[in-house]
Amino acid sequence: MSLSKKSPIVIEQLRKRQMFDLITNGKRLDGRNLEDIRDLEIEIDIIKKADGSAKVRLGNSEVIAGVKVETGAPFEGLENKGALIVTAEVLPIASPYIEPGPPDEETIELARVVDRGIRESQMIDLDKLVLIPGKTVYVIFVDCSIINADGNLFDATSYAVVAALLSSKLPIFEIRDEKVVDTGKKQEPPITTIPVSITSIRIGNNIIVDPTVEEEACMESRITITTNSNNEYTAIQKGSTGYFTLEQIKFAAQTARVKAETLRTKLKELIK
Amino acid sequence: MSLSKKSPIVIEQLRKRQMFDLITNGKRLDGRNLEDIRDLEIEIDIIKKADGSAKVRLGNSEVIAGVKVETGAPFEGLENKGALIVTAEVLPIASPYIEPGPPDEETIELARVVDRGIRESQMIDLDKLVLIPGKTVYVIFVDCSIINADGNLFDATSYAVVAALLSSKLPIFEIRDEKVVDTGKKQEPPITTIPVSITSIRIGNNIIVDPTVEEEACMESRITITTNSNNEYTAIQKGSTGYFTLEQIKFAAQTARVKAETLRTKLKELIK
Amino acid sequence: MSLSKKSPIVIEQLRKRQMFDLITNGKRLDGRNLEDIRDLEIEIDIIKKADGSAKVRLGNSEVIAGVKVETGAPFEGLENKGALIVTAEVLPIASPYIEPGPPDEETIELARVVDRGIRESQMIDLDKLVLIPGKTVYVIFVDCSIINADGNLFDATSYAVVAALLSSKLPIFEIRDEKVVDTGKKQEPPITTIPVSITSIRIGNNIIVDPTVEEEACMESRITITTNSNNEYTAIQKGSTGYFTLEQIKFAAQTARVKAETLRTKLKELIK
Amino acid sequence: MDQTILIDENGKRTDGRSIDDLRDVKITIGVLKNADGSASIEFGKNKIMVAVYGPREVHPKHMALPDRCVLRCRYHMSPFSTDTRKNPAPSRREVEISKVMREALEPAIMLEDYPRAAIDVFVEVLQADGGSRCAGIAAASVALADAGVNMKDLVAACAAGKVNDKIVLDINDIEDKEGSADMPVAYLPNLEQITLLQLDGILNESQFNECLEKAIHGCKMVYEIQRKALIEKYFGNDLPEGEEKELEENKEN
Amino acid sequence: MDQTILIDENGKRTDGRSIDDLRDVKITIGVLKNADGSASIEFGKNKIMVAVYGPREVHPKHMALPDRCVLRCRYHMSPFSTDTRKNPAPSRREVEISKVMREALEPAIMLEDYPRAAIDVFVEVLQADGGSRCAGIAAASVALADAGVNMKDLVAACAAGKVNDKIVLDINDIEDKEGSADMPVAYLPNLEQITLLQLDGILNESQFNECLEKAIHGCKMVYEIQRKALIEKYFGNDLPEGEEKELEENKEN
Amino acid sequence: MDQTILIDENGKRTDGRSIDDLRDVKITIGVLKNADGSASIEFGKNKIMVAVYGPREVHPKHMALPDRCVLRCRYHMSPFSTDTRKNPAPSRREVEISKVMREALEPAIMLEDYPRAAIDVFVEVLQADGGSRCAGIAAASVALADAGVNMKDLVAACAAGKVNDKIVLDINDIEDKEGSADMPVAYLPNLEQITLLQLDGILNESQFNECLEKAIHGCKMVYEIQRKALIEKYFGNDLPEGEEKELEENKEN
Repeated sequence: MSLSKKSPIVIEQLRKRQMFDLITNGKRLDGRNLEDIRDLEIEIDIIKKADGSAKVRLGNSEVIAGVKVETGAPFEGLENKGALIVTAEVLPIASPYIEPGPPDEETIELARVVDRGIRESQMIDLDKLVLIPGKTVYVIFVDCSIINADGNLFDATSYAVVAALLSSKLPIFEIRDEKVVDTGKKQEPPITTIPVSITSIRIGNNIIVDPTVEEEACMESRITITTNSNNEYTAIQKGSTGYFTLEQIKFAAQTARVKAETLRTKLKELIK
Repeated sequence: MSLSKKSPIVIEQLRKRQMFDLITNGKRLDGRNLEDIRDLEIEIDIIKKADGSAKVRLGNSEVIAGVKVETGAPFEGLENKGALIVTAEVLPIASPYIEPGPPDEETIELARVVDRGIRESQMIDLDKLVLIPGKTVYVIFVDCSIINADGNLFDATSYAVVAALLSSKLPIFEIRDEKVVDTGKKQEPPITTIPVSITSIRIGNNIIVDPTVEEEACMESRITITTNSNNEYTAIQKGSTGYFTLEQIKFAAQTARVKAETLRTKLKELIK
Repeated sequence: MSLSKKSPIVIEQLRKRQMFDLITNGKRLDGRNLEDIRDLEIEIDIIKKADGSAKVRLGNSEVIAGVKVETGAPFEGLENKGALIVTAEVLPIASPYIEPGPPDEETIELARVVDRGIRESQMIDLDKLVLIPGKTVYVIFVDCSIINADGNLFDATSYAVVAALLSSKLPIFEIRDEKVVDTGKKQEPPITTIPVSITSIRIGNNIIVDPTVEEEACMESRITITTNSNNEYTAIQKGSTGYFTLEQIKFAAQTARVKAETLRTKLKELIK
Repeated sequence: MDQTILIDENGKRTDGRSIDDLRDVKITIGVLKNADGSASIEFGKNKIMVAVYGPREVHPKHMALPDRCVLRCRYHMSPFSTDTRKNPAPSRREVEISKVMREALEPAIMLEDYPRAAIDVFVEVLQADGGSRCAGIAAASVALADAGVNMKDLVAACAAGKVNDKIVLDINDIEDKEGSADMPVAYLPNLEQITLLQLDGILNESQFNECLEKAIHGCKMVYEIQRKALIEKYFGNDLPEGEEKELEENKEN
Repeated sequence: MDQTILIDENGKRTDGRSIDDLRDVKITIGVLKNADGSASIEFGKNKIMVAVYGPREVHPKHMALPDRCVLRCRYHMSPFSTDTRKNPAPSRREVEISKVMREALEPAIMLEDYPRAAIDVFVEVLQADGGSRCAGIAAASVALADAGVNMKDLVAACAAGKVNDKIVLDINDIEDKEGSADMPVAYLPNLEQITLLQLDGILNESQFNECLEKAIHGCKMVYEIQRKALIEKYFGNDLPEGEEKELEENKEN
Repeated sequence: MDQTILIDENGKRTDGRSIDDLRDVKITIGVLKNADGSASIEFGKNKIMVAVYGPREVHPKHMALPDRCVLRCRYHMSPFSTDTRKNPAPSRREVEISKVMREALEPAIMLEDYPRAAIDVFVEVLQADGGSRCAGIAAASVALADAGVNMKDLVAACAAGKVNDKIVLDINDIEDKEGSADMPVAYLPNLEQITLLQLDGILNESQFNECLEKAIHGCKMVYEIQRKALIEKYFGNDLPEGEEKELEENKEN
């Protein structure tokens, strides 16, 4: 059951006022313009035991994603496709407000939205990851550990997943005598496009991109928009308990396409 | 661990007195005689996606049962029989006193008692639902959603299960090349008898049949008695924290046989 | 998440003082010397439905262990060995301080330490319990029910497991037509050594062996040391929130070797 | 995906609709005796029941909010509601939908009118077709009104999507599975606010705009059905057109 | 079912009993050092231990009842107690039996003597044969007496059933599996109250009456064994018949 | 076990170390922005991050202790940290390690300085090699110091073990799996107290003593690395040897 909760993060009245005044003038507490994205740092191959990995720092939000490839049964209804599973855990090291335990609805939403961003863009050609049609397929896990939380975990986690997948080397499995054998060889993942997620929030009548945790504590609504390498929209998720007008959504959508380009260029460099 | 709890339903002292006075005179708050059963309405085939379904209204208690047929391994110790599984959930829409969550002991008892009522009467000839003896059998789920709770959920749920099974059409599975194949054809379920559950409660020294939720809040003990088409007893469950005398049990048992007949006639009509 | 807790068992100040004074003089509340082990009684074959069973009484601590043998897949990484699984439940009948429920960290530690004591000593030659290498092996469950808790559950449980295994008769399974068949015959378990666990605690600067629950409530640290029939160390677990000095550990280790001998003789008698 | 022919040469979809048609929608109010407010909706083959309980006390008490009402929402599917039997335990999908559904409803409810209280919205999907979350939101909104909860607007909901490269209204089950985009939207028609928006699938910029606008158009169609159901229930179905309007307007103020 | 020969031509059952024989029953009191009251029972091949803790404080406190004691009951099987190893997690069957067991015991306990307190009854099945719930109730009742809990009566319990078309007393494991009806009953012998009654299997009317009466008769036999165990424990085993009776009667008042 | 050649004819181990060498250890302090104290450690191929939060309020309040601080500790492995993917749900192994880790840290912390408060130590294993619990304890101890928590001593930790019949320092992953004994130890170097000790595998008496002493020696080597990391962080890395010592001593008082 989902229920309305008080945010555990309390912003002082004075600071809130300051934030609102700045935003009205097109500026933010950390000096950014409304549509500016924080610095993005990407390190890859940081977990040698994984088949692909990346550590992403978006401002002070930090996420590690690790790719592990196994074989298994395909999903029901998707018998002739490899399986891709994205999970996320906001670790208790990430923030004073996180209690250890099974994932809550925020984290479940986070993992599912990041998963859909990757899946709906068809980033990985899952048709190429079948060993025995209907029975045995590649199963790609991308597990995300959020290690420092400072807002916009949707985008930070998405970039970590994309970077980990782009830089991954998949083991080559074969079927011999009806058994799965790891050949010890590696293959490039069958990448078809690079999805980029851009999250905006509404504070008052302003749309601001890539919010910090402080800004999120004051937001009325949130929207996460993913585009692919063709600049098409592939996934959207509106969140939080406020609304958007049609114009605000169109504005956020337009911003998402524009902003994604620089980030996509940065992510594309990981493949070479 | 089972523990004594206060009933969440509080009946005012005055109304309780009124109920007791009436009962002493052979009458009930809703005008019924002690052994009267509320109106029973049955609608079948209300869930097209199910292999059988029924919505039952017993007074204001309403239950929807849906039959879904799959194949799977037989139960341990019952290797050469199909499997029948009855589940129940008292949905939070059903009453202000239900919290969403995993089934509590009341609901577990409800599902198990209804299940035994069906199973012990051998309503379905499970010997006829085997595909590969010891290995693959028909698995019949009858899932019950209680959507409005006004007492005697045992009987309302049981009638819904019986009606859903009677009106069901089972898919015909076959084994081809060691695999289960759905032929797309349908078969009548192998019905052998029609079990009817009749629940009575004791208030003071009176036995009253088919209690409302108000009456249940005042009961000392409860007894659910199932009979089959031959008028034999097939399942009994005494419940609640009071006792019955031997005479009271015999009276309730006799009542159960008599009362079942009308209901069985009504249920039988569903087959044609 | 593990967290520091207050002990539910409160020892009165006066009794505590008395315990400390006695210990300083090399004596204990129940008259034992510091290194004395309480009387150990072992009954075997008390559960006829098990493949081996034992009831152990160490002072007032009582444990029943039952052996059940099945077949199944081997553990990952141990494909060519039978599987041995030790579980423990401190039953709510055992003490006023136990709440029914899933095992807490104390019980998980208990089961794992007893398990390692058996496993690391290689008491059972698991290489001999393979049916189809890498696929089907004997799976030996040793489940422990603690029925009265009066301290040193580590040793009491370990003795119960060892006694149940020593006195067990394993069913002989065979593979016929790729299926597991119970031949109905029995075999002796492939025993290689008899592990004996000896637990000591530190109170002040004194090391005392086989503590009661009262003594445990006053302990600063605990150490469980298992040796095999060759008098070698095979498993150790330091516990509780205090420390040991190097000398204290060496003393406890020496004591464990010496004390184990008598107990091992007693356990050995079960085989004949 | 999307190689199946879902729109024929006459522009007809698999269920006979044209691209701008809504499926049949039927809302019935007050279907559950025990609930403070309730509604059932049939939206294509979706069959959904919604009960509203509250405003009432919050348990446990520390979950209460000092300045507003706690809205609680559960979206749940009966095991028999889907093609393959659904496990009764709540799935991650149901957890997420419960959340976005709650967030779609909150902006319409005057939660500040009921400080320290809770309103519970239970959505039970008895039979699932494509678009069950939209159908659930529409029914929930009507059930809230039936419970007499103060609202700023009704919440209408409808999806649009892309099928065989065309933008179509109100995606059904086959179109959801075989089509190439699905965009569920919830909308407050009088306040012109979007309170739910999701997209799965690929849309270029113009398709995106067309799809979003079509979904909003669908919401307005659903809104009319919600209104009619409420008017029928509370004023009978023979009010003259004018009075009907007026009553509605009073209600909205 | 019931094609196996379970009663031979001499009227002997698989374990040598005649149709009216009880299995060997042995009750030992005070077997658990830490418990406030305890008893073990061997009932055929059933081996069951029961501990009673309380009356004691209720945790958490809001579970306490202002005018009576909370009775808590857990029926649990050790993993090694059954033919095939039982998973240690509580099964739905154990949940149901815990409930009917509690409901069978409650009418015998003077719960109103201990307002705001709790009494815990923990029933551990170490080896299971047919009829473990009845054996557990009988032992629990004795353990409650051993704990000094005020009671109106002991609760005796025994099953009867139908095997090869005959009504027999005290169904064992094979008869439970291969027979055609099993009816466990709990009974307060002095108050003549039935507090547990279940039936699995098919009985016609006269069989039903015979079975129920036979089960009650079995309860009375079990009651004598319970009484003897208590008397032996509390008064030694050499009391003259008369005094024994009298002491018991005083106890009951 | 232990038939694999893990030490070659030149006394070199699989990773090139001699039997008394520690793997490369690198500690970085203050790596997590939100934490009150934090450290990361690379210990061979182990990569572990530790955050300390607190001293802070205890939730729920009844868990607080009147006379001392509650220490809470979680050891957790990310799913990608192991050769085969680890299920995200906490395993029994993680529960046990969380406990022994807490018990290894408690003796070093002045818990009585923070009555009614809690200190949380979260240990996240991002990549696991042999000896992750020791590495985690070493990093946790430094993170506690970074959080300004009053401590009696640092907690150093290191394992020793037996490989090809030789006692070697600091068992790595292969040696753990193929070797014949592993003994992790935690040690307060200034107080000379052992706060964690486990053994898996077979050691005779003299091997046991050698192994234990070697592990303690390893702890002292780890302690120097912990100290250096703290000094570098808090005093820069150009302090003269004497002052360094002195500062440390003051800190310990």
